[in-house]
Amino acid sequence: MSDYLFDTDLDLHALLAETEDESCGALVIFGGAVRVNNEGRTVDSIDYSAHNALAEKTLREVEQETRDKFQVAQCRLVHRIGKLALGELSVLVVVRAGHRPEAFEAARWAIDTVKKRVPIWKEEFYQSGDSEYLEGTPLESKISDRP
Amino acid sequence: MSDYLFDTDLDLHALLAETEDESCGALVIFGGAVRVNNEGRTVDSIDYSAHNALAEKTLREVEQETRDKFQVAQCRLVHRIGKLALGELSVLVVVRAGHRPEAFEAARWAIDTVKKRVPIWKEEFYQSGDSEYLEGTPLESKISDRP
Amino acid sequence: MADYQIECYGVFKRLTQVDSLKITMGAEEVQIKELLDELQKQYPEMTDTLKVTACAIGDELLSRESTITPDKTLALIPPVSGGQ
Amino acid sequence: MADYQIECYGVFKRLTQVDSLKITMGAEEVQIKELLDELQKQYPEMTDTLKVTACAIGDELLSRESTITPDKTLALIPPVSGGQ
Repeated sequence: MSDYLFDTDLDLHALLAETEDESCGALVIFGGAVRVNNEGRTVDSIDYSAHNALAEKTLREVEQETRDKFQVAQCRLVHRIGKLALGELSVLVVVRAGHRPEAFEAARWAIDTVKKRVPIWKEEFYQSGDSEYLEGTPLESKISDRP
Repeated sequence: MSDYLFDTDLDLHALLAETEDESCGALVIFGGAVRVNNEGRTVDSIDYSAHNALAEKTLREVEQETRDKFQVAQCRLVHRIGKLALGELSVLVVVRAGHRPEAFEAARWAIDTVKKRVPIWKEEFYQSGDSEYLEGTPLESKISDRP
Repeated sequence: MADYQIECYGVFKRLTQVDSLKITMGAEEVQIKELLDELQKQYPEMTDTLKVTACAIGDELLSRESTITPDKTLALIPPVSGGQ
Repeated sequence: MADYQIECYGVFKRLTQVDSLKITMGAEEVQIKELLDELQKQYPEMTDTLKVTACAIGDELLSRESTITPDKTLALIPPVSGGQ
């Protein structure tokens, strides 16, 4: 679909190849996966949907902010869209840096920020047959002037 | 060579397959790679050697301690032995947990502990043609009674 | 009279049962907040979520004080829940 | 008189130019520290590193107060530098 959103399996190998960097001694990867239990309910699958244009732009921005803020050489973020089965990866963060402290900090900040700022939604489908959109984080900017 | 030490490329895919776990929403991977610059010198390769029996035993112990200490479902540690070229991975930490805070903390603790406790040594080879064993961390246990 | 296009995302799809809506307003340019007030009247079930909703045109997030014309489409961005 | 086998790891290989050493002691059982003292006499270049070295037999780390017999091999474990 793009360099950021995918409706097929996220390709960790491709991201590792893309971010190869001989200046980097540390690689940190975060992956989010569909978990069988959430808040006491048994999950069957999750359907991820996005505002594609704004999500891609925001993922690109968060990549750049991560590199700048933590002075890490490489940061890539990709997100899966569509219906995911248990165990499938919904998001991947790949950070490469000179040393491990900043690599860990950068990856942690990147995934926390993705969850707060990227317009993606998840509808969780339960074994019981029903589904629910999960509560999320309001986008902070521009809503202070709410009615 | 074993489940812990390898004289060929570390196989991230195999580790991911081994640790698949539907109870886990968070995957954190740390990889250490051979970096071109170290303390002002241009590195060409690194030769890793180990006390195999004690290294394997210690890696197994650190895996278990990581799972226990952070209550994470999965932890695997593998280390490469032999001469590695720039960019090659020397170590991989794979942690899977319910949520991301403990996954990040566990992975960070695991790699820090590997570096402090596993009997592995690196001899760095420089572009200038010479080499050096890097300064390391004394194993803490049993040496308080030094002469 | 002018028709304004509104795109629904996330829980708004479930609340409205549609991907997009049309709202008719009395002017050829309105503030986003006026459009949201009208939307809320016609779809009271959206009220709670609208309070925590951001608005976008294309890939730009916009203040509710901004104005919109009928040739643009307003995207309603409810609280996000991507990632893990 | 008895011969004790010692394995060198890491920087000890460079300091001694060998993978293993033989040290002859006057008893059939000695404390590891006695063996290390003798080693230090014969290889003064190992002195600094021996101060921060751990000792193992098989996969067990041992105190320097422990004893060793000639049928075992003592591994010298200098400061470790694995990982990244």
